[in-house]
Amino acid sequence: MNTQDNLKRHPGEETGQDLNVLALVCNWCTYTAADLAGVTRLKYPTQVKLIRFMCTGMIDVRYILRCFLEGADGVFIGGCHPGDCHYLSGNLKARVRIKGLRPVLEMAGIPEQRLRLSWIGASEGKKLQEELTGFTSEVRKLGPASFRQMHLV
Amino acid sequence: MHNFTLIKTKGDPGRTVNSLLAGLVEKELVQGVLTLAVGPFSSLPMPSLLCSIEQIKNSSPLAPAAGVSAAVHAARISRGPEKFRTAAVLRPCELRALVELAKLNQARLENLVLISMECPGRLENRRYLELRSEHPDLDVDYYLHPDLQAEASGTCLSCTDFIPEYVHLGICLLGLDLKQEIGISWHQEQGEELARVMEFVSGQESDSRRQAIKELEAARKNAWLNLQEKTAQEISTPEGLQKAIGDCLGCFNCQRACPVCFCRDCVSSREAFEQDPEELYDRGARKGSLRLPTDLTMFHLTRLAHMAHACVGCGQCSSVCPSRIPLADIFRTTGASTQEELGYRPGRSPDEPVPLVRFSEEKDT
Amino acid sequence: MNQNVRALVIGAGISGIRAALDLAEAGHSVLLTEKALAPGGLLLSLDRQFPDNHCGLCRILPGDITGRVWNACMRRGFGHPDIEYLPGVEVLDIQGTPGNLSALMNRRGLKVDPQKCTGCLECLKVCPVSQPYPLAPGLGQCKAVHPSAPHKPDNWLSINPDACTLCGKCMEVCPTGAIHAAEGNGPESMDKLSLAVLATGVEYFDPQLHNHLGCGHWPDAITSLDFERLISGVGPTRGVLRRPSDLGKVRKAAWIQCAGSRNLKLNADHCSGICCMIALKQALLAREKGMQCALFYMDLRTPGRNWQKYLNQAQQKGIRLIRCRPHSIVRDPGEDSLRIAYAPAPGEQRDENFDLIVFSVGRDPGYKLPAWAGQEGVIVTKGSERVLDIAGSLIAASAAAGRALRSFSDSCAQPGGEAYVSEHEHIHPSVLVVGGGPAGLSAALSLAEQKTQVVLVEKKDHLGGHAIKSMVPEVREQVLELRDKVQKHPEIEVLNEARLQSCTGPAGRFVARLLDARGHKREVKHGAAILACGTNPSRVETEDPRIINVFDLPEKLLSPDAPGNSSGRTVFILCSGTRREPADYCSKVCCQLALRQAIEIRRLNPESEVTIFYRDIIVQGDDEQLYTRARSDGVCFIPYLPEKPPVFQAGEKSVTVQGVDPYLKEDLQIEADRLILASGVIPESASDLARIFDIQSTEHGFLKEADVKYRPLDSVRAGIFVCGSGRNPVLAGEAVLEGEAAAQTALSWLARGRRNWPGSFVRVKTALCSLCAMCLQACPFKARYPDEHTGAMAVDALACQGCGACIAVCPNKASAWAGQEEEEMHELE
Amino acid sequence: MNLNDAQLREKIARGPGGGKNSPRICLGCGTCAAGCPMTGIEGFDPRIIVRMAQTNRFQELGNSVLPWLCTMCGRCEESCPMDVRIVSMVREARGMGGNKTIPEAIRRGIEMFMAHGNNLGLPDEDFGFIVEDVAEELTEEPGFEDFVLPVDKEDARLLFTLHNKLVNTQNEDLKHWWKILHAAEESWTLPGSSWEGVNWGLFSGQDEVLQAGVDTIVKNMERLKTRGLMYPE
Repeated sequence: MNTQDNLKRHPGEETGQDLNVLALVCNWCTYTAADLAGVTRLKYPTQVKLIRFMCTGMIDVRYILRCFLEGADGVFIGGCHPGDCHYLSGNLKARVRIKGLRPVLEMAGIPEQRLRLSWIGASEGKKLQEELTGFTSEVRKLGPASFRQMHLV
Repeated sequence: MHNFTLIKTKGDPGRTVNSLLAGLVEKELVQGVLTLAVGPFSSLPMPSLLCSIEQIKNSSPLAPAAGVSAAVHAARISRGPEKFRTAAVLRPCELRALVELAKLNQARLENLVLISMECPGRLENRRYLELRSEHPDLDVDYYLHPDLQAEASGTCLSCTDFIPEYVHLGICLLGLDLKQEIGISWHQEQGEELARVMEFVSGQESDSRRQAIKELEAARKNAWLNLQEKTAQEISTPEGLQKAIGDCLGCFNCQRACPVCFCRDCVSSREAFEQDPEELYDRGARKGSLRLPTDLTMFHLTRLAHMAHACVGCGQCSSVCPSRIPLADIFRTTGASTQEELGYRPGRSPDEPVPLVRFSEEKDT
Repeated sequence: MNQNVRALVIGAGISGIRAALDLAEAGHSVLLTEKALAPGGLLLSLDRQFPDNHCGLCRILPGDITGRVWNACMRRGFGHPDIEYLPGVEVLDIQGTPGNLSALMNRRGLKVDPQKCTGCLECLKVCPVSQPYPLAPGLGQCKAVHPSAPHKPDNWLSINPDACTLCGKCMEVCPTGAIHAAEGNGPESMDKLSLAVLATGVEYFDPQLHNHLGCGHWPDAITSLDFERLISGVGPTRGVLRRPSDLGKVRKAAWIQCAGSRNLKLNADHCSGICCMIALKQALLAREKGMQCALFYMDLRTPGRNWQKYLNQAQQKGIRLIRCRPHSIVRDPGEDSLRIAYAPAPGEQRDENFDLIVFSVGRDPGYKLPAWAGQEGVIVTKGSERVLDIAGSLIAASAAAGRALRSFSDSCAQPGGEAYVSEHEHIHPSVLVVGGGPAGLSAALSLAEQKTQVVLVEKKDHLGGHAIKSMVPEVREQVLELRDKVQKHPEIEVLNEARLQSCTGPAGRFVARLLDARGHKREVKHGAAILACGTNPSRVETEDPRIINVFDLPEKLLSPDAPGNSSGRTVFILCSGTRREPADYCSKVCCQLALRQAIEIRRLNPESEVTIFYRDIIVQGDDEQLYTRARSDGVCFIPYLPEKPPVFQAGEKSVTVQGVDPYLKEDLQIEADRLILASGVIPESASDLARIFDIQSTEHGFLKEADVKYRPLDSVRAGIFVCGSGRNPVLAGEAVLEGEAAAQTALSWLARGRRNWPGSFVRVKTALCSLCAMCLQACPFKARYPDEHTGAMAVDALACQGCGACIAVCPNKASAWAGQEEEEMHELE
Repeated sequence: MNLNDAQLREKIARGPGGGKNSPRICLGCGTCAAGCPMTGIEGFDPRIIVRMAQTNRFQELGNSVLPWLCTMCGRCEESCPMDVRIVSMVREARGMGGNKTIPEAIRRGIEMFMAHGNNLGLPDEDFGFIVEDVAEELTEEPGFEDFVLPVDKEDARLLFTLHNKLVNTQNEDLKHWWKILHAAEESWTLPGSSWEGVNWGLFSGQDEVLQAGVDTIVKNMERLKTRGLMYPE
């Protein structure tokens, strides 16, 4: 939950990473899927940094904005499938919030492809791999985000 | 529209409205009136709570000015006990803001008689004063001379929501000879009740009125589309937005003037000024320099993220910005997308739930 | 905690885990044994479960998880401070008396210590054994040492004692010495156990052993359990549906229901209950992947409030439902798919090829409980007697935990009593039970017998509900006995003819206001409430005495001298008011009732003719025998399609019923002397209760639980529990079980709250709060409420589960994490 | 309801298996129909047979052609999960129809059998000629020069009854049998009369015919004191 720290620990310049992708994932489903991906030795791009939340429903839109303003090239949000939420409806709340946030990102000049919301169940290690890989390559196509170097107001 | 009646004006539509408002108090339907009035020491008509018949009769309900949004004050007044019932005369945008505030427990609509008018737009404060020095009868002349209306704020000139929607009594000004008459429409149960007590007789609306509304709608729509396009082109790029807000002082005027921003203490204002020097240095070192006050992009985007769905397009943010940042253009353009995305129209009805806590159980939407 | 009570729970599937949690949360120490290494049982194999086709296994964990329970997906492990988990242990025998049982246990073979294992998998390379992978039999081979469960990390390895040759090669090669013989290898006795709960679950039918339709011979004909592995993302094909024989693409799949059940030749006169739903789910999952799916069935058994909709969904998604039992499966030379021979309609014989055939297997007809299950002090969960769905298993497990504790407190003096004395002044120690039917009675009695004060509120002037008029003598007796006990119990206050008006206050400190029988106002303070309202028969609109509601029949017509009884013809029409809009649910009780009545009518008058028009006969478990009995007693069954129901007209001499005999393809006209309509039940008082207690109700007005699978008896409001037919139509026996389970769930909750008053997750900065109430709307657990004293939105610490939804929605962070500043979340040091 | 119906109903209720295997217990699942070689031919379906039996329309079933479409192969019974004895039911239904529904060939065969002891109505004398003729032919073949046809030989181990087609048109097949018996040095005998081994009472559902057929064989066995029976079906 410490976005800047994550960026500092793995700044693109130092590690030779071309991209910074932050994945904000829920503890119960997507994080478990990531764990499972590890167990089954599925690889996903090293540019992705997972940040664990208890629930996607607790992801304040400001965290997403903060990620972008601090130079993230892509923000991936992974939660439980509708109906699976440990807290019943957190994922649905995340969904409507992100829907409402998209025009704001557009106004800020952040292409909508840089933010992806995905449902990944606890058993879907494979889907996590596919989603993160797909998302990273899509973000790579867009190139590094302008905010990374920009002196922001 | 069926619930519509015409009232003779004897040359001054403003006075006609004043009499109507006074009537509400006289008939004890309300205890006071919230409307624009020029006080003994002010030059601008400002929202005022008027309790005496005399003061009400001297108020300026139709003055084409809005120094501040009256919505916030209507909201505040309405939060009292039931014995204080107030007739609030609001512009359509203010009315929408009030409905939004009511949804968030900031206003109690049951304590208000909602009165609004067909709004040709408001003048910026300075322009209002300038024009009034030329036109002493500006509050009446404004409605008679289209060239005066063309002086309205940019936001108003591209506003397509100039007819009040959720309202009890509507003051109809378009397509009428205001020297002769104004129209009154009534809506909702409360409106019906008022019409009954005030003994309004339902009558027909003229074609000329419909025509005038149509024309204004078309002109406004056109202006609005142009504005949206311009904003999208010029602002919604990483550099564009930075340029647009580049001169932001961090005064938070926009947030304070915003009628739908309801927080007691904005999270952004806390954030921008609560950083220790070490952290400022740390951040400065990363990119070589740090613009102060910091985090103003975060502030504006936060405000967009929090309030775009509720933006009623009043334009106060732009009006109060000392750096002339086109905040209203940014907000309205973003708001239009957000509102469409969420299927939400702010101020349409107090029964329409706030979208950010309303979610669909559907699997894929 | 009461250290004297030491409970043994056998089997760490969800039943065992639920029972263990209930016992532990009530303050007892628990030993949980499991034959395998990983806890989770069958659920380890089922990635996705009906009716939402997703998981949610994590939701059986208690709400206030911080620090006490592993807050992770249970597939990764399970930990609770009061539960000692003993993997790889088989219980062979239990002897002794309640309060002093001893269990003979067997720890066999070699063990891999997950603490020492690094997951290098060198042992797999040297193991000489090859065995079918236990989690996907028929779908692949593995070594004797193998991953313990699909979701486990590599350092969780199991060694199958039946396959292991004890050659010791793995021990030699292991770099960290993680492999060693099981501690106390061999049988070992564990003594001084207070009680035991048997929760091992049933054994499933193996069609291969019976050469059922060539299962075992054809690699592409698999069981439904295998299919779960085949479609699992962590299965042998990583979730891509492929034919096991040649890994070819699966385009078309068929499900064959009732493999090993509803078959007299296999001595299987039972229904396994949930296979229909499992098959529908599997077909839906396959359909999502683009497969064409067909399901061969006889009756689609989708009882209750929710499942009919699931069936509708399956039909809408294009799953073919074929009403017949296939005769054979063959593979033609040169073909790579299997051919099923079936006859969907009279005179119509078809052959159709499928790439994959799934046998829906249920309880093995030869399955028996171990002999020691009858030992006094050993409580058997219902889920170990018959196949139950997730919710059913959990309900049965909680009920078993409750029964165990009650049986124990009977035989020993006040052992568990201390745990239930209020230690926290804020929580009121009593429970309000609403509804005096079987569910409410059993809930009240269970609570009272565990030293908890109960106020039982009943709308009518008597207790027992509809069940006291049941035509099943055992049910009648059971309910009457419950009623007597409840009425005599000193801990229970019964308020008949009471009208509930409101219930306010935060969890644990509720205040209910009601009018008693004399119309006097009454306030009842309670810590928790159990809503156990039932249902009422929906009305049959007719003046004609010959047209009778199935629920009225026992009284009206079963006595031998009742009018019309001696005459010839009775016709039943089942589902006459339900399983279609607007009442698109199954009332569950009608089929059973109609079968009993039909049998009774035939018994009273062997000359009479009884005809039952039905859509699907929905009886489960051993109740299948009622259906078999009715048929063999000469009741004539005629299936009808919902779009073409039988019609009737009351004439002077008889009620004419017109329908179609699908076997003979003939129009039927029956001049009936009486017509019995099963028009279903409606939850008349449930939506009122839902409003009073501020919980949700369904579109049909049933009480809605927090989670239909994993928290079936919780409501979304902490401290408010739901059970009985008002939640979901149940038979009387099931209602009793639900009542017991609800009581136990409530007791666990109360005990947890008292023992461990949680620090709140969320802090409210009163000065910042604008009272916009978005937090109230965002909170899924109704843990936010306006506090009259502070003038801000407060947090109900007992109800809050720490999801952060209110914080995310609060624009200026007046709601904040208790231990963290908002600024820290953004880390702007 | 006439008495006959009531008796019938009782009979059906009990079912050929004595209650447990009654058609009433049928689930209508259609496994039988899916395996039946006749399903769909002239509208045939075992479910119809069972349904008519269930619904007290046994007489109607007997009067119809349906029971005669069945080949009585038994695949239905073999696969029936409710263990309904469908074949036995078909036989009973055939019997219910009386002479009206029995196919001409079978009806005539039965008449012949009842009159002459075999389905062809072949006089014993003619039978003697035919078999002696074939036996003589056989002795002309190498290795069977010593073959003697045993007819009405007492105390043989096997009584050898015949399918009438072997006597009628397929005489050659007799030789094949006899060769085997000869090579095996079996002790056997043909009956000189009542040699018919095909019991069409089994198919027609007429118990009295079935009984008569069995009786003739039993009498022959008693008369000739044979210990075993070779039966062509």
